[in-house]
Amino acid sequence: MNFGFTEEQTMLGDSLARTLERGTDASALFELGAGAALMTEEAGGFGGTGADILMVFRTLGRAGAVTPLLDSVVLGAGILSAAGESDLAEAAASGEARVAVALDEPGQRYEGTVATTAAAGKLTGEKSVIHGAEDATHLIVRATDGLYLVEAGAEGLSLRGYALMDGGRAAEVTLKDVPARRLGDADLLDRPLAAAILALCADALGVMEKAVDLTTDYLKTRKQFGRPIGSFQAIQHRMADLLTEVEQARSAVWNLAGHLDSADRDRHVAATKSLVGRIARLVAEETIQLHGGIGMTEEYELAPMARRLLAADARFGDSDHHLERFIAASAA
Amino acid sequence: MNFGFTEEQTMLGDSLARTLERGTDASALFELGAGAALMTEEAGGFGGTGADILMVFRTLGRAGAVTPLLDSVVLGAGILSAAGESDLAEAAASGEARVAVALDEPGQRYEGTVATTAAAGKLTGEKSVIHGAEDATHLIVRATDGLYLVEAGAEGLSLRGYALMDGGRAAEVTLKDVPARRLGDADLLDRPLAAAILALCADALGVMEKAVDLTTDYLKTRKQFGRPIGSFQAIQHRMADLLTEVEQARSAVWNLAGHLDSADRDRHVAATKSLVGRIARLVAEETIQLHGGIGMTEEYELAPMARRLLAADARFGDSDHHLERFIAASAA
Amino acid sequence: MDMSFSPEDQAFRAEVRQFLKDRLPQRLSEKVRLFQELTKAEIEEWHAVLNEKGWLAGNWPRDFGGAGWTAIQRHIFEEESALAHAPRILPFGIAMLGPVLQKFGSKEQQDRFLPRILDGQDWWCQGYSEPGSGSDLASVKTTAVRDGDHYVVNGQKTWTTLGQHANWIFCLVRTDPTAKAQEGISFLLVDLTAPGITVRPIVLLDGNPEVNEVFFDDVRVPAENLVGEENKGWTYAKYLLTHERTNIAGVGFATAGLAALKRIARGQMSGGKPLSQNPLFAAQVARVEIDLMAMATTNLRLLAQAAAGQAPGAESSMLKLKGTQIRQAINDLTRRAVGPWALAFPSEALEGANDDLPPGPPEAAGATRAYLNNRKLSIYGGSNEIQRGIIAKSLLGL
Amino acid sequence: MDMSFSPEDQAFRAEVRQFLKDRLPQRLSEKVRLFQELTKAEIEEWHAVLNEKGWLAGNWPRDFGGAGWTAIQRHIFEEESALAHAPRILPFGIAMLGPVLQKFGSKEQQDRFLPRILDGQDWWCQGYSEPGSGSDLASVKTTAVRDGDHYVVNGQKTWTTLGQHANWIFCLVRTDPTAKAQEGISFLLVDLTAPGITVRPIVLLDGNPEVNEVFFDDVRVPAENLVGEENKGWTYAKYLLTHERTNIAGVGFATAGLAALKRIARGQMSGGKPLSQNPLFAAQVARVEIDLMAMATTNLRLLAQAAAGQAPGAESSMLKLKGTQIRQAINDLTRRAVGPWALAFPSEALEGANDDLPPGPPEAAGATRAYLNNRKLSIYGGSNEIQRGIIAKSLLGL
Repeated sequence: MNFGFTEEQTMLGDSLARTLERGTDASALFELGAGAALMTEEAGGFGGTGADILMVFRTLGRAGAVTPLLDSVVLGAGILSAAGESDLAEAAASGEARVAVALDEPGQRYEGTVATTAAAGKLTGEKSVIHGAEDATHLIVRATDGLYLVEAGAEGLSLRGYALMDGGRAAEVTLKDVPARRLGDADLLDRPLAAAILALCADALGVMEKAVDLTTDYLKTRKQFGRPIGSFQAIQHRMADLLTEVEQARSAVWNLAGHLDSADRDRHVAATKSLVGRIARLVAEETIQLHGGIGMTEEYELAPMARRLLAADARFGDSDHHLERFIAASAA
Repeated sequence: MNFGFTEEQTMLGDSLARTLERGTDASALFELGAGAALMTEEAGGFGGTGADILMVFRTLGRAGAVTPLLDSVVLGAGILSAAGESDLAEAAASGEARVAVALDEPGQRYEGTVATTAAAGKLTGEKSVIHGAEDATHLIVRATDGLYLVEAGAEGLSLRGYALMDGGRAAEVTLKDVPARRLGDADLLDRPLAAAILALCADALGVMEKAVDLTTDYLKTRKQFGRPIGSFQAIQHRMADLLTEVEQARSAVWNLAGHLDSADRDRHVAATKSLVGRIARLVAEETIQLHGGIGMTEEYELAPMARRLLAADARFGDSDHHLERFIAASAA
Repeated sequence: MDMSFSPEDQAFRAEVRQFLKDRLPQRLSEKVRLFQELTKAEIEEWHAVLNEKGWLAGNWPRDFGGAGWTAIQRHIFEEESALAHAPRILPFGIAMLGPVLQKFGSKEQQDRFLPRILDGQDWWCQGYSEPGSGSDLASVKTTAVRDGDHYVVNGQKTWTTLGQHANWIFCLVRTDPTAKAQEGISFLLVDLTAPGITVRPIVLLDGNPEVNEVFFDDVRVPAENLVGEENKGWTYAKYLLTHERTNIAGVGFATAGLAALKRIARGQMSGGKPLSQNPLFAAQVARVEIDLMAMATTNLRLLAQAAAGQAPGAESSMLKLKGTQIRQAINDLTRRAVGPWALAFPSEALEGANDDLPPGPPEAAGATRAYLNNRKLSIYGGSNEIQRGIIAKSLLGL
Repeated sequence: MDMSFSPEDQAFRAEVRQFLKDRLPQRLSEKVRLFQELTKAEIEEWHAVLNEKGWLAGNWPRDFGGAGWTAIQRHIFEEESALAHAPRILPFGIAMLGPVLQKFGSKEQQDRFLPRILDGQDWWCQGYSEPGSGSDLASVKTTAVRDGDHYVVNGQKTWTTLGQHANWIFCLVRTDPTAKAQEGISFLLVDLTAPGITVRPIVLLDGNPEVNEVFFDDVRVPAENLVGEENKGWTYAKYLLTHERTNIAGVGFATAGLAALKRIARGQMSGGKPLSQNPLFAAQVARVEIDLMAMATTNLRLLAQAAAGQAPGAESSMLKLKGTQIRQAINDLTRRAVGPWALAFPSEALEGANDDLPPGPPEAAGATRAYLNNRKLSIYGGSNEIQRGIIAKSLLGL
């Protein structure tokens, strides 16, 4: 039993962290091999295990970096690789191509009905909240009968972009008889989506750790009624509870990383996403509250962390959604 | 708008409290008119409103008194009166008769299926956790087609008694071709059962108030690490939260008392029982915890209060059961 | 015990409801319903409608141009206004400064300032908090030094809500630096257009510059703008804080928010069914509704006590605590109800541009921002931690 | 990263499981499963079975007659034992006193006392807490005054778990009344059959006389029963408390409790369906299960760290906190699962009679009592409030 990382994983995490200190430049991250680290050797990478994903995304979360690694590599290249599209997968992993994955549709909430249809190799439908769609060279689109590949700028494809709470952007995607190539059945998604959920949870863990550190520092230095806020027992006990919950989140992320390729993956995905989503919300709310007014302001560094934590819960199914999935997976 | 009690109600509460200081003697309570105060004027009493029930049972809860008033009068005499059995109802209200009401059956949890059947004026079936059955002169029994009256000692009737968490006793009741008289349809229960739930919640409110008072006194006097426990801020904040919840419970009980005879009674029954059940559990757990070891002991006066609070949640449907009822009643 | 409203109060409710139906512009109520920010002009528009009816200052005596409502009537007005998605009446002039001037101000001050609050000529803001003061309001550092018939004010206020729209600010200033914390404070009215004042908006984490920093650099304030006596300002400030606490429970806002939440949940799908029928979601909504039913009764009980002349004690801290918990729970459920669409975050306030049309149901983007904005509820007006301390100390005597 | 157990550990688990299947009397496991109290003889019976196998003292080195297991092996044994509803091994001799004597006791003390712990001749209890000491264990008032080759002990201990069955007690006593709180304390072994000792059972709110008061009235204790040095007892006590914290998370108990809860919920009806299918109930069970999955991993992570020589810090306080929350939540859900039958409360312990046959499912009465009894989990062994303080102070340095 071993809960640690390999030497290579630790080195990658360290150099990633150092690079991120100089700013979030996606091409620098790809050059560093962050994309390849997220792909298995069969898929042309040098990592791709749960531990690799955990290491990379916790580091990104700590740094508050907004990158295409989750959508374009873990999800996009992951699906392409599973579909045997190794060239495009490697292009995505190296940053040459950018992939966005279009699953959800308007009017549905999480894992709702898919109405986008394919007829004679052309797709028609609407997709909602598609992360990274504006920058994508390729879109993977879920239709009623499986997954399709669409090239950016294809005829009949239109995007309406907007900013997201986590600092990234997404788009509403409309497809009208858009030429597309079939990749395969929807079960190509299984492992890449689980990996993407792990990535999102590891990212949230990094953010939580950072938010708690920030709060700890604040409580030690900020004084009220003549003494540091952190010396008030009621505040201490709340921080203790918060730290205990973050420890739970940490173990939940480890659990999913350790079971990403095990038979009970679905149960672990549901358990981890449900727990991390709940605790991410708690950390956002409690760290704001423990800061007081300053925690409400955009200019203080907590604000983007809090929004990123809320976004982590809201994506790929929230804590309640995954609680229900866990019940279903446990009964199965 | 008036949230207070009439002069008569206040006087009754005061004399009840004084009587209870000398001990819980059921006959003394009946002599005082506690039974009649729970019956409307049409039913031969001089009260019977939500406010009367609230006043009497909060006082009983505060005193920790175990009495037949809920089962024999509010529920029993209430049903009898609704069924037009005014003589027996008055006998129950005066303490001459004792009534137990047998609704639930083994293997069912709350409001489960009734399997007891009536054939040719004789009842056959099994009833579970029937409060006060051993002392009853009469049993009201729910069968598939309505309510029936059975006399204690009737042929084919057998009881197996046991102690309860709230200090009272109940029995498993077996009926084998027991002679019975039909009282009417099950809807005779509607108002008496709502009134009994109000009585139980008001009782729990009295217990909560007492438990919180006891805890407050303890926190003020008990010292640890050289100062009163109550001077520790973390403890203060927990007490503040607890008091705020008890205030919620107080208002919930008032709500039900004020809407006992209104069109949306069912919704208020569900709301109040759900909220009071939840907070009763919280008060039991928190007051024990705030006391520490002494709160765990039988010889300290908190123990019976804590058990009585847990019993209040467990009877007539717990907080989750009534949360579901509230959802159904709100959708209707 | 009688929990129903009196016939007079019921008639009053009907009158309020009819008035809102007739006079509340749908343009405004739609923005409120969708959690959108109102412009200065829109807020002033609604104030003017209410003032024309004589209903702008429900809490003021008729002698001062108010409606002279009872506490119950005010409650009814607030509840109906919230349910109709009416804009909120700005509290700074009406609920805060007005009562202070009426009780402690000079006749001249009353004559000069009160009418201008009603007719909208003055927009007031509050100068209490300072950087670093947090919940410790008595730690006032901004100084006012008497110089002839003026005070010279230096220092900084912060968290000044909507100060960017205001032309006047009422301030706590330190006039005796040698006195103990709560002494030596005065209550001063300052013209925000005076030289030496700089107002800097602070963008909050919802992207909205709702609050401001106000800097005072040798600002000369006429001595006639001192309210009451010098060095007695803490007394007036406490009186104001007490008055601020009417409607502290926010029952009307919570009721309206709950109705909106239920409507949204009926329109969202979850596993092929409306989210409102999802047992876990319905249970969370029901639980907050049950909590709200109880708190609304606590609120009415205290109003009835107040009407009978009993001053509320720590119960109003309980209302603040539970009221903010309930409203924040509703905000949280509303944001979660719109699921992935809560991710959209219109960035115009952050970036000065409004090129984004957010996806999902119309409430979605506003739901996120309302959630983020209302994290303030448990921080301002005496943080919930402060309220817990008050409850413990006054009811437990610990 | 590899979260699976090594082949050796998996083989060990299989061996433990087989042993429990072969040697654990169903008579005992049935009582444990139904939350019933075991008699003294039943506890001794299981100790003897384990001792015969050499597995009674998993934490002791082989030199002292222990099994010398690794932390992982001990975890596996505890988990399998809990899942099989095996009686709990009494901690007082094995987990508490044993390690202290092995580290600080004299050779004579080791030779005299350790074998008698294993073979069941001695039943030890713990004399730490005193009336009024609560979580402040260093406030020891019981005195031991040297008189020739004896100490004369006077005072009172309390919360002495199962002291009514014990013949020996290890005590913290004050030997230097002039020293500061944590100094001047000694660690003394006292024969409970000595003159001057009175043991009085304390009935707990579950009706069970699980703990005792122990009174010392001029009890003469041979000086050879002093462990280590005089006035150094606090050092040994702290060492013991650290050892007591192995298995502080109670993962095995929680896992077994959760399995029992699920089984009970499948057998209870709610609205015409098994309670296990009720969405609200299932959600609460799922949430505690998810919490337990995470905590079990935290526990293993710390065991792996310990195996790698890293001492656990405040994380073990987190395990105590979260572990007790999870176990108490399971107890609460189990009690609520049996609905109205949780009301039955067998009164034999309270009234000295056992004329009641409780109704409902066989677990019902025990479920209530287990819930009530386990309220102690958040009080003893350093209350959860104490744990929060430790976490805050050591991790935050506040």
